[in-house]
Amino acid sequence: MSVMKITARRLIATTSVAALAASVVLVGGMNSASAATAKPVTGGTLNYYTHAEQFPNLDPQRIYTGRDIAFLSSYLMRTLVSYKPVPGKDGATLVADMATNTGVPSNKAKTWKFTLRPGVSWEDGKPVTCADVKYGWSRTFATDVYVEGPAYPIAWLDIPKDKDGSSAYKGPYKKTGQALFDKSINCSADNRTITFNLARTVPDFNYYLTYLAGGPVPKAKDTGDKYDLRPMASGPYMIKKYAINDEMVLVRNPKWKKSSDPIRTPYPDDIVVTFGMDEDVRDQIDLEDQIPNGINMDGLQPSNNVAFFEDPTKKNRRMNNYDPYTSYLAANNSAGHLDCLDVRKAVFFAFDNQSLIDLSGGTTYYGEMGDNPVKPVIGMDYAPTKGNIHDPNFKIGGNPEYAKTLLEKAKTSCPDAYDRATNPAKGLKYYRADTATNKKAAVLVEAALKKAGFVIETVYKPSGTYNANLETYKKETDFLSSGWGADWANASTVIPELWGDGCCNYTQNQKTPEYAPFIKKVNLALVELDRKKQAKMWQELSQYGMDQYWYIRTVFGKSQQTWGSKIGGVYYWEPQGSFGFGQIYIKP
Amino acid sequence: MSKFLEVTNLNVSFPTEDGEVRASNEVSYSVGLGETLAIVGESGSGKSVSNLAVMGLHNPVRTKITGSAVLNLADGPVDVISASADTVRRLRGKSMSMIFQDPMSALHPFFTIGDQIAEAWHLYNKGSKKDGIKKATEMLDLVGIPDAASRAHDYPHQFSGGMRQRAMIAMALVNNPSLLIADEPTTALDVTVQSQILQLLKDLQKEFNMAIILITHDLGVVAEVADRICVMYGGRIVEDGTVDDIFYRPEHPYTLGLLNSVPRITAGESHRLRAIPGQPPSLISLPSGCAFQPRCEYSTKVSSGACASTVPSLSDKGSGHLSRCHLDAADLNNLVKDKA
Amino acid sequence: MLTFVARRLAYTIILLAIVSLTIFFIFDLIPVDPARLVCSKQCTPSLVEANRHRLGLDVSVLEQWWRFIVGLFAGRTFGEEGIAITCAAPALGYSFSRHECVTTIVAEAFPFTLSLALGAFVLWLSVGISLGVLSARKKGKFADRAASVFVLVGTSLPTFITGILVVLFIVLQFNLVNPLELGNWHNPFTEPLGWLQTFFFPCATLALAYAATYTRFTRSNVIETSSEDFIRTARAKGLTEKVILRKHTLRAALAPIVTIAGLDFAGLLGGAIITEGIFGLNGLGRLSIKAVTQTYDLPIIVATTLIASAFVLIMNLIVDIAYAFIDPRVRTS
Amino acid sequence: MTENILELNNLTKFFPAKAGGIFSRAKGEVRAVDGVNLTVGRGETVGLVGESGCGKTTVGRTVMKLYEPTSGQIVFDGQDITNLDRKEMKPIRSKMQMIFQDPFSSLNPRHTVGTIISSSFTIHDIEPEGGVEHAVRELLTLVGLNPEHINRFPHEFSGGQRQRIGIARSLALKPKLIVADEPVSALDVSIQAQVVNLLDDLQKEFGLSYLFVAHDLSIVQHISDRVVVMYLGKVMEMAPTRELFANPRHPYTKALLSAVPVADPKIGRSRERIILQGDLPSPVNPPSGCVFNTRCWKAQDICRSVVPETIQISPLQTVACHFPEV
Repeated sequence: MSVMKITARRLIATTSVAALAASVVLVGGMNSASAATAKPVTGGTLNYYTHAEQFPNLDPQRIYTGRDIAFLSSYLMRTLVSYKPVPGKDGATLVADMATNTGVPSNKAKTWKFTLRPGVSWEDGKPVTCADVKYGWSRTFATDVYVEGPAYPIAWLDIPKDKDGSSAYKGPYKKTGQALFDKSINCSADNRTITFNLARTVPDFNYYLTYLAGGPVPKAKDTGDKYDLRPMASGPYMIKKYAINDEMVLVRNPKWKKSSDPIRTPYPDDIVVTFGMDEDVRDQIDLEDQIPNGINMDGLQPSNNVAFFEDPTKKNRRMNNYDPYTSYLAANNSAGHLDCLDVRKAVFFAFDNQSLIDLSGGTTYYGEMGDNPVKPVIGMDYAPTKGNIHDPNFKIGGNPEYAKTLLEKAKTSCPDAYDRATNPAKGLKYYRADTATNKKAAVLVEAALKKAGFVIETVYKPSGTYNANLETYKKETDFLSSGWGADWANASTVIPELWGDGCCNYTQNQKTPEYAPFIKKVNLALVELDRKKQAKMWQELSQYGMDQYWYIRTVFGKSQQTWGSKIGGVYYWEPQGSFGFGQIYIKP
Repeated sequence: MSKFLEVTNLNVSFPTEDGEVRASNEVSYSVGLGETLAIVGESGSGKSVSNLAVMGLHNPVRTKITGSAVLNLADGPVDVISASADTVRRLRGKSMSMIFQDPMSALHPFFTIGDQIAEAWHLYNKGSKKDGIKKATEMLDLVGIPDAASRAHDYPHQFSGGMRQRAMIAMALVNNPSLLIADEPTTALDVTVQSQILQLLKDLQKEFNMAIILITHDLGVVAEVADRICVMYGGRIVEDGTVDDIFYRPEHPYTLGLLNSVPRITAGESHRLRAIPGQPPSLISLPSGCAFQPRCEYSTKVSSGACASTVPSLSDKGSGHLSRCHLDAADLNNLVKDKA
Repeated sequence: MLTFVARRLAYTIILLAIVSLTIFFIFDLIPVDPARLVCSKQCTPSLVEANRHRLGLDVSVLEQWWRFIVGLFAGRTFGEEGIAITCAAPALGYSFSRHECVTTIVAEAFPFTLSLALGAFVLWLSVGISLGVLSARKKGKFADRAASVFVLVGTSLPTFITGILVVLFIVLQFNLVNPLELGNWHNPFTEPLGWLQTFFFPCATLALAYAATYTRFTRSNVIETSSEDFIRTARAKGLTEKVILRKHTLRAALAPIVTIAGLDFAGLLGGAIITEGIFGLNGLGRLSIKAVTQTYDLPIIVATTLIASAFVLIMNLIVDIAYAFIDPRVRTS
Repeated sequence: MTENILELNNLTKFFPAKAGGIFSRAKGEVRAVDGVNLTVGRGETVGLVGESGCGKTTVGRTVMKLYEPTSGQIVFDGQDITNLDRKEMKPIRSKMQMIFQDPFSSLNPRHTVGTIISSSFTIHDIEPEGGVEHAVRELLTLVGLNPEHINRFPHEFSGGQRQRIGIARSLALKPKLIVADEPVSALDVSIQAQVVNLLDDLQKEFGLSYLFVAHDLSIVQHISDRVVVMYLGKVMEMAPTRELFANPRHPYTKALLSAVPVADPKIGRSRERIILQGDLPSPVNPPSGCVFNTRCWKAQDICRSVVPETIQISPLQTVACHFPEV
């Protein structure tokens, strides 16, 4: 029995999940585990426990979430390239894993070449080959079987598209267009060198290879849908038992050789993940240190945060960091909705952000007001924007007077939108999932907006199906709240997705006159090989969208982790927004 | 010579939230072997209560019982009011039995008729299960149930109303008791069946030389089977006499009223019924004095308002005919004649 | 009697068919597109369509239902071309989020639910009935008052509160059960102690509320039956109070309990959502609630809903037959 | 204006006898009323007697159209009402009222006496002279109740008083016919007489006609002008009260009368009694020929095979028997 927490973070987790890299923004003065200073020791059983009943997926081509990539790549599955398993800024550095280097681009980064290390093998002793990598990539194209993972290969590989926009290659099971695919990835004669031929310049191609989806799968062992239950291991551990709703047991993989793996050192003898723990029980275990050799994979329920994080005796068993996610409130910029900058701005200044953040746990645990869809943790692509929260008229508790003057302006600049926003017979609509927290938040939002002269109605939609219906809701509501995290340390995985023609543009900005110049610049930025220049372009594009108030507000979120007293070696792995699992050991 | 059952000054009351229900007040009666005593009264007159007390069937916690009820058994008299609960239990079914108004609800719906009769027999007799069923069949045969051997395996709902009452009688008589208390035994039955049952009771009484106490509201039934009659009103016996005493020489205005209010099937011309005005009293708040006084047309004839203040005593005007009225029997007779 | 059973059986089967069809229509009406739910960042129309096909949602509801019914008897194959998955009869569908035939998933969950339901059932019946009889016999006395306190507590404390209290105090505070082993399956025949460790507290928690209701029910039934004419008859026969209670009163007073106990038990066989959730028992209740709230796993939802209604309908049949054995009035009329 | 307020011609009411379950077909039918001919004259009281299960209550209810007749004809006040639907019956209902046996269950315990009685007016949209409340008070006075008790609830009254309330309700619309279904059998003896007298008085005052359904022969004898004796759904005998009681022609009537206990010990002791053997046969499967043949002491072979004709013995007396008493 559990009451599902629909926090902003949960919404993010269900819409998109990602990893990022680059600069470190540790929360000043907050508790964060220090990197392993003591010497790690080998042995013991490491316990993880979670409320979830299973890993969302184990099949590499179906995994998209940072925590799962971090967990599985630390223990089970190796990738060609990996993030450096260290705390802090260095964690975002790419290091060679199964490959001998982090990739060699050529032809304006349209061709990328990797070579496999000798001695890299599967748990059955067979070597990992280029064909395995190629086969792994081919599985992403079987969109009738696998839908969960990232789809960059479909966009990037040099394979023609069908009329409906899908790839002409339909995956290794249907084999339609197999020849086209075979041309896009080439293997050398010794089956160890792999060459990717791309349709366009992808400067950050090798970051994608940190994804398990970019990793190998041995064709002989592919069980289709069932591969998700028992993927082949190439890392230091392998699956002994995986029972959904019960537990997963990992034991040492005898075929794994330290000599072929520069970045992993297995410490525990075995690893047990217990699924389906009641949330209250789970939190109680943490609070009382019931399982000293255990780690809470989920984080505490917000109501238990204070008890844990403000108790000095628990300071070695917790950390609190900015996570990779930005939550946002998208305005519906289409005609007949918020198609008026003054009105959108008025909403922004009217918002009582202080109360909303306090409601969700305050700045300590929930997050701080953001000024950008791109989060500072992403590194060079972030720069503070002008205006919005930096505007002198911005007050965190809301500035209804200023909002009123903006509305007054709108009366002449866009009378239609003004009328919709203020006419008691019309009014703005805010679709929200029907949850207790949202209802409390809605009261604050409505009160703040009414103070500024808006007419607003919150429309509650069934929470279980809210996300499934976003595509419909985005056309009807005036505001839509959701969240996003970068896939890696490049705003190419943020700005096109949220404001351009990517998956999750809820701003309805495509028909506005401001959109055409914007998307033109986005497409240029995507293929810009000069990373510094590219970063500048992303910064400008962020500023551009924020100036349009496509997003009315953004919040930079935080996340907390807790663990038992016998756990050592914990750190926050920035690019994955998660534990650096591979370095965790049991204290003697 | 003492009679088989002698009830003396029996008081039964139930304390309730609304007050004490005085259901039986100084009730005395007796019945001998081979004799039928009818206790007549309307609902709420207390006619069943004293007999349930004799049987020891009142809830001991919620009932206050005083007085005595002596059974003159072969091995000596027993006062069932003062005897231990277990002693009285051992007399039930063996020395005294009871049958009830609604034989459907009085029989357990889940057990066969045969089992229920055999269960009563086994209580006081040693024998196998088979013997019990054999005895039950015998009894069913005795009370006139055709094909008794197979009907013994039937359940109560498979019997008709009359047969159920016959089965109840069979069960009550299986241990050959000396006293049978029949509480409205035919009220729920059709007239043709009623006459069968009454005849059966008469026949069995002759055969077993039983004392029968018949509790009923139906004066017709009483007239046909009773030897003696006690008329009850408001928890008290108001008149006690032989059948002829009560029907032809009533000495209490209530008895008189009751007789007059019954339409008689033999009466030639239809005349207006002489109804008793008013309602029977509540046993919680009996009127002071004579309980019948508010409804009695003769109460004004008694000087000094004694009817409203003093409970008349149950007095014997000779020949064992008792009446509880301030008016003298002769005076009452004159008043009735005057009225006619 | 035999024709009665045959007729009721036919009736039950037809009802099940109607119920299952209704379930399919209801889930068709719910404004959720499961095909859309599972795709993450890139929900292109072609992807959604492919997904609909994979989930078998691209045909009419009637066709979906018919495939389901056929699958129940003949087994079913999901997916195609090289990666087809076959579920043997009785196939209840295939869960793409659990990568398993629903029948297998259900078969894994059922022992938990059965253990919980059966354990709780035995506990609550024995406690409820004996307390009920005791308090009816001692009406108004201390035992009755104590029992009424129990009834009050049992009926007013929701299972999610007692359950959490039990878990937090008995399991965590006193370490009677290792929290990581909470909800582990143990075969009751080969590892009775392990089974007890897993199921005793959940059964007790679940039984508490039911036992309270049954105490109250038994008490009022015994009191009511005690005032029945046939009990007076039994007393008039000269039977001892003990025999009257055991044979005459209880037989009649407990008969109606068979009906409600059967249906309560059947209800639990569909899954005790709250208790299973708190104690981490992977039974049918937890399976369905997760399928509904977290994964929107339609095949599992359909299967568990159907199983729950099948249990109720079948138990209804069993109760009716059992009642005919208990109450001759039903049997012979 | 016809002579009779009510005429039943060959009235039949069968109920399906079901075995339960939705797939079971009707096993047979309960022949509750089987070809009953009966008239009630204006201002007349016709007693309908018989043992339980003889169909007398069903006749009463079918007359009221509470049951739809299976066949036959019901003529009320010169109008054939057999096939009238609910709507068409509404104006008829105000002229035809029913009094029930159980004064406890036939009054809504949540309504005051005033509401219960005035419902007759509201249902038929009738505004009585002087207003509803005035009319209700008059009715209460009429049936011998205190009009001040108009706002009391049924449970505040005794059984006899409740029956009076039921009578007041049925009188509200000045009906022509009252079907009284065992109106006094739930009451104590001394109260029975009060209610019977009230019914007598009302008949005289308003010229009412009664169809008086009862099992208690002495009450029926007292109140009725004519008596109809039923057995297993059929009319056995019909005669003026005095004729019937003095000289019953049907063996069943004779047995029935002799079974009634007489509240007079001397007569009781002296009279000859006929005690019928056995029980009433099942109406689902009634005996062939004369339905009474299984319990009749005069039964011959013909009785078991041929249904007896209804013979007109005198202008007012009919009997359905092969061997009527003389």
